[in-house]
Amino acid sequence: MSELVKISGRQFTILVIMNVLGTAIITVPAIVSAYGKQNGWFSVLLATIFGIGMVVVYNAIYKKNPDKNIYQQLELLFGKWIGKLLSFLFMLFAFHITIGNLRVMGDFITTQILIETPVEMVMFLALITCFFGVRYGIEVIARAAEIFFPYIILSIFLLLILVTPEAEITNIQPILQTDVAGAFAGALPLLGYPFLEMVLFLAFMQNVNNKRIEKQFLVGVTIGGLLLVVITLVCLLVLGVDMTTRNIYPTYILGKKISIADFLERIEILVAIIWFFTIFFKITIGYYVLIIGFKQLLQLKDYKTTTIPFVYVLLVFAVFMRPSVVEQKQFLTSAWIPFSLTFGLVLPVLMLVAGLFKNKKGGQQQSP
Amino acid sequence: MKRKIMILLLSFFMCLITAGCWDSHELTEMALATGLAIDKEGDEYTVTAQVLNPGEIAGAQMTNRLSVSTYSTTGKTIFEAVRRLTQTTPRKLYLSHLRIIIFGEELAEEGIGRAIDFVSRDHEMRTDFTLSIAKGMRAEDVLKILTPLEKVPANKVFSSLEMSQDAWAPTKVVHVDELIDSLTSPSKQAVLNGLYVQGDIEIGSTLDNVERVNSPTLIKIDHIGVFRHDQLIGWLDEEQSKGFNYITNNVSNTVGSVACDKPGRIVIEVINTNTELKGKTENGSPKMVVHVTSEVNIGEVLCPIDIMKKKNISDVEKKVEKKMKDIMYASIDKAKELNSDIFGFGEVLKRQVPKQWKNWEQNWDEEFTNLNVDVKADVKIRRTGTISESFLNKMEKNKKKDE
Amino acid sequence: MVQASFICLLSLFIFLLEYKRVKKLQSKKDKWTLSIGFMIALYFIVSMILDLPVPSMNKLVGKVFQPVGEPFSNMLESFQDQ
Amino acid sequence: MAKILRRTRKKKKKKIVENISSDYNQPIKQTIEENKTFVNAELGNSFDIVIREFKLGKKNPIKAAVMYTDGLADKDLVHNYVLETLMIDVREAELNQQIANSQDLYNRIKEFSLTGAELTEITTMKAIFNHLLSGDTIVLLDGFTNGFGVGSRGWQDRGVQEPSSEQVVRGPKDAFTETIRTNTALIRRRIKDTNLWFDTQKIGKRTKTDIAVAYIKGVASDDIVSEVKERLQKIDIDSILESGYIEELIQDETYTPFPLMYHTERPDAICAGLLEGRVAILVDGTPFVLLVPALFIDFFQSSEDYYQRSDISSLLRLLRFFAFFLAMITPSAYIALTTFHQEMIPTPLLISIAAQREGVPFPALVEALMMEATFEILREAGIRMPRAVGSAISIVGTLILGQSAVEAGIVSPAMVIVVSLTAISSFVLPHYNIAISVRMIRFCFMILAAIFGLYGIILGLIIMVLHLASLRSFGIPYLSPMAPMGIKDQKDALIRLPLWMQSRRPTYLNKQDKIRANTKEPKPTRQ
Repeated sequence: MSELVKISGRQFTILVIMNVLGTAIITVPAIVSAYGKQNGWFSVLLATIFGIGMVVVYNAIYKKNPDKNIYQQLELLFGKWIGKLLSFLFMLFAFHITIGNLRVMGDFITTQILIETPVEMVMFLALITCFFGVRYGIEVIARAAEIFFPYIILSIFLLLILVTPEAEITNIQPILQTDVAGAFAGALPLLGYPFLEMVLFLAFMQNVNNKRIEKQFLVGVTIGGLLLVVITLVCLLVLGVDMTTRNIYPTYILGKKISIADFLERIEILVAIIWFFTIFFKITIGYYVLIIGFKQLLQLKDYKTTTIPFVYVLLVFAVFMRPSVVEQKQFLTSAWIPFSLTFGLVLPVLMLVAGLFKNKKGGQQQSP
Repeated sequence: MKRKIMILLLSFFMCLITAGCWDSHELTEMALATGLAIDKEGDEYTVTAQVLNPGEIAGAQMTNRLSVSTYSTTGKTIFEAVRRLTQTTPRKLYLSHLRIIIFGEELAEEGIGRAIDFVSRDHEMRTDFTLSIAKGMRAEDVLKILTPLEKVPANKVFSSLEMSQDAWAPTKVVHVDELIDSLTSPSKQAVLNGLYVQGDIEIGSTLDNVERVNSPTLIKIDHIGVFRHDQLIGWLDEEQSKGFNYITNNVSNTVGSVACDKPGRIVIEVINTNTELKGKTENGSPKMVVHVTSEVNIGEVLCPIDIMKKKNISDVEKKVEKKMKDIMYASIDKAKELNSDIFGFGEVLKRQVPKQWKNWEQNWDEEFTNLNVDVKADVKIRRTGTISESFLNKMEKNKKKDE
Repeated sequence: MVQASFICLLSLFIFLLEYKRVKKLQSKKDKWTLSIGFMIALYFIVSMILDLPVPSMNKLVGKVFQPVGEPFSNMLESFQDQ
Repeated sequence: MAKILRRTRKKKKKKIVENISSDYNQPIKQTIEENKTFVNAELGNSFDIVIREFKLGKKNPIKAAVMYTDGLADKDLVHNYVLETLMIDVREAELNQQIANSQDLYNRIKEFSLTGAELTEITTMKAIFNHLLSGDTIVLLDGFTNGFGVGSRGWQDRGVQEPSSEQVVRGPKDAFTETIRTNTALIRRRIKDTNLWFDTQKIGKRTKTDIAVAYIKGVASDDIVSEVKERLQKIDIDSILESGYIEELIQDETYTPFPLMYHTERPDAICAGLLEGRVAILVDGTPFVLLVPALFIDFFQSSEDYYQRSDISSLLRLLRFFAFFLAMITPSAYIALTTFHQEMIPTPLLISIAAQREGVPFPALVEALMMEATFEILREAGIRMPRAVGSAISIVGTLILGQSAVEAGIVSPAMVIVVSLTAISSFVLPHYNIAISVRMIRFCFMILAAIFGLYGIILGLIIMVLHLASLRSFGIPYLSPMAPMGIKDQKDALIRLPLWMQSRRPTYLNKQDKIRANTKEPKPTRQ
């Protein structure tokens, strides 16, 4: 079923951009400015460069078997059983990303917008929406992303333009003179946060109907990363280091700063709306990757079989994921880094090495 | 598809059954607060809220009831007090449309830091209200005064603060994020604008006050209060406040006068000012250069001088420059006297000479008192108004002839 | 308890609807996966409602990766305090 | 009716019984008498069937009969070109000794006597009934098992009038009628191309409605044409009374609020569709012609867009999208803003809304639902009422419900504004179809907004877009050319660029004959 479905290269790029922005757009400025201070934007830039490097690795894996997704490749490279085990671990990673994003969304909405609504309800509604997306399949998800994309980009630019009158260059001075080491360190949590998560795209890259898919992937990550850099920069310029760091959701506060002619103000919820769209696609992609993983793992006939049970499981795990916002930040700066590195960096590199080894072996077998 | 619709409907149904509408608050259930006054009594905070009566402001039929009312209560913390207000208000207090928060002078002298945390943490609070201090009085008294013209007193205060900052200059609108920025920064001290009530507070809080053409009680905007950390330690007077605004590049439009050589004054209107702060190192100690460039118009000529002459104009320019320098030095001296770096000179130094700053950071207070500040002013007269030479000259001549 | 049974009932209904669809696939594996999946899902959701302990993903990941993550965390913290 | 439809959808459907007693496929009987009794018996002696018996020839006269359905057949035609010519010509031929035996007579009649334009030889009873009930005239001769059907269809029809549902300021003012032949003629008159093909068939076991599938060979994609034909083939139903039947029976997805087929009574719109490579389905008995595939943006385009300046049309199109959005979202946004996100409303506006809501006893959701429902009732009442009463309803609606309700303090004036804005916005949409779907979706959004505020609205929007993206109309994604994006097709989607820029047909529809124009930007040849 899913093998027949094809999405276009442009849609793929849009999905990549959405995934880079996803959760990051609203929280990243606070994280990086905590370490890099006024050079926080530099951390994002570093992380983006790293992310682009990672995409090259992912592209290399894709190129080995352009018609197989990561689960099939794992089974091909490491044999059926080890492959299945690795697939399962990879799905655990996808699972964690999905519930993590769901939780971030729930936390944001219950702290900023719907204060008294139980977080379970907020996440449930989001999950139901994602469920529809997954049920309709990647093609429909990609098309919906294409519809929302212009709106998202427009909103981001509108936000950036509308707050520029409040920007003060002094807020990011001195540029790259002090706290540079901090800026390098600040890139660390960012690696795993939006960029290593890109490994999830390996699960359905074979569905992309474009020969220049590798370029599309690179373009997506670059645009997404640069947008993040710009947003961080504007956050720092307008809010200053202190405010950016102290607020959990600085980009949202940025929206509060908009005030044009005493009329265009109080529209920060528009920021939230941009963000709903991006994070929706992020959760949906994670969910989808998880589901097709199960299809491959259990050799099911239809990937849709496991969608409904997963609504429950995702909801429950997201609810119990962490008791508070504080732990989220704690987790992000400690265990998350090696965890994401394992699946986003070590596993792909391992796959590449295994591929080389196998090729050699295969070549030797064929030659005589 | 039918299945999916069923599921969707069911989940809706479930939502509605389980609880539904957690966050919805009808407008008729909430009290819109426009002003909040915070005073301290012993170790308890007194919070006073000015609540709107919408029907009286925009309703179809107006009665004689007041457009606002105030409620006050005390609590160990501000959040507690705000919540306790529901005991007295008929509706839940809604703070998103807050225009102004006023601190009592007593509280300000003791320290406003603790009061601010709630303000910045609560999700209902936005950042677009202003903060001020009730000078020489309790903050709640300011909120009680009814104002003519503007039905919502808090709105009146808010808009006159903004207007006078724009057109008169010795006031400063401070928003909460700016205040927090100053409170946390080691190299900058906070300022807040002052407010006071002129006249009888009792009369001011009755309809009587707004029913007269000449309201006996008014809310007046005062000058800038200087903080050290979070404690109010002194006030700048009008000139010093103006100087402060010149240094912090906060003047957009103001009026000032200089004396002529001959008896009389020339009034100039400042239309465009730009201030550059430069931090330098001089023999290992910090030095600040304040450079003000200003474009002015001549607003009033009250002395016999031919302003069409280039020399006279440049004369006036020099005088204005001197005057500007004087008021800036005055406010710097006052700040030094109070030992409070309200101008953020420390920040500038940190930005511009980050390496040397590390040496001064520890005892910046001391360094600030001895800081060498060089003020330069550059004034350009652009226009002389709609008439060239003042008719006063001719009139005076005629007068003399008659005599 | 009422809530739990309500959700169980609802789930049963959804399960039946979904089962009808999966039946059309004529794959035994799918049917089994769905049934077992629903069972697990119900177990989790009921234990959430009844406040029974549910394994936390964070703790699991934390347990495995915390030792490796500690140095990162410490390093980052050192920058934060500056 | 619904029962029948449902039954046909089931797998084990019962065969629709066409005739109860007789075998229609039997040949025509030998004698006139026998035939007459059979026809009369089968049609239950219906009084609108006219059977005229007479004799042909003088020497050895043969019994003959003419049958036609009164009202369906053109009487003048029957008299002048069947009866009269038959009698005169046969007599003349007889005088000239051209008829020797009855076979000669038969041939003479076939070749000379019947001067009607359409003539078919018929052999079975079934054919007799088919012709008779379509308005043709049947000529039977005693002793022959062959007869003639003479085309004499001519019933009262409305004539070509102005379209009642889609009016334009500039553009042709003719509309389709209930007669399929008139309709095909209206299309043919506009496209004088040999490649314009009409593929006809009869659907409906009892109604035997004429259906014509029209397309331009080579322009319309073969896949779509064959898909349409296949789907039509699958229909097994006793009656087709309107094109809505066809629409419901062949559309891609039934459970969707969005129209997946486009219907119009404007010939120019159909012609434009055909020229873009779409397929039209004409149904006898209705002025509404179907056009497939229909995409989401088609419902925001009016044929007038192409008759007026492109900049104006572009603006109007954008306006329509905006109105669509307003019609869908306004009441729910009002609910969300006033009950959830009061901080988003500027203070003076909030104060005035709060003042209006003072004393209104209902929560915003109930107030909104009440007003919206009232409005829908008013609109429905207005549509079905005779025109004279219609204006009375609007007075009742505006004065009594609007003004008095506000004065009585049951609803707030702001709510009235919201409802009117919604209503007027939904009238801007050029197609009734999409306006109806908006009406439905609006209520879902209102409930979502009442539970989750803007968050609910956004998630509702996402679900709606997902649903839209999942739809296909005859294999074409419903949201093309937006998603999947076709850069070239944007010239005639959200905006309309000048015609000389649109040199290609929509790429999502056409794979074969892509170029449709090759004009340059108009410039004066002489300065």
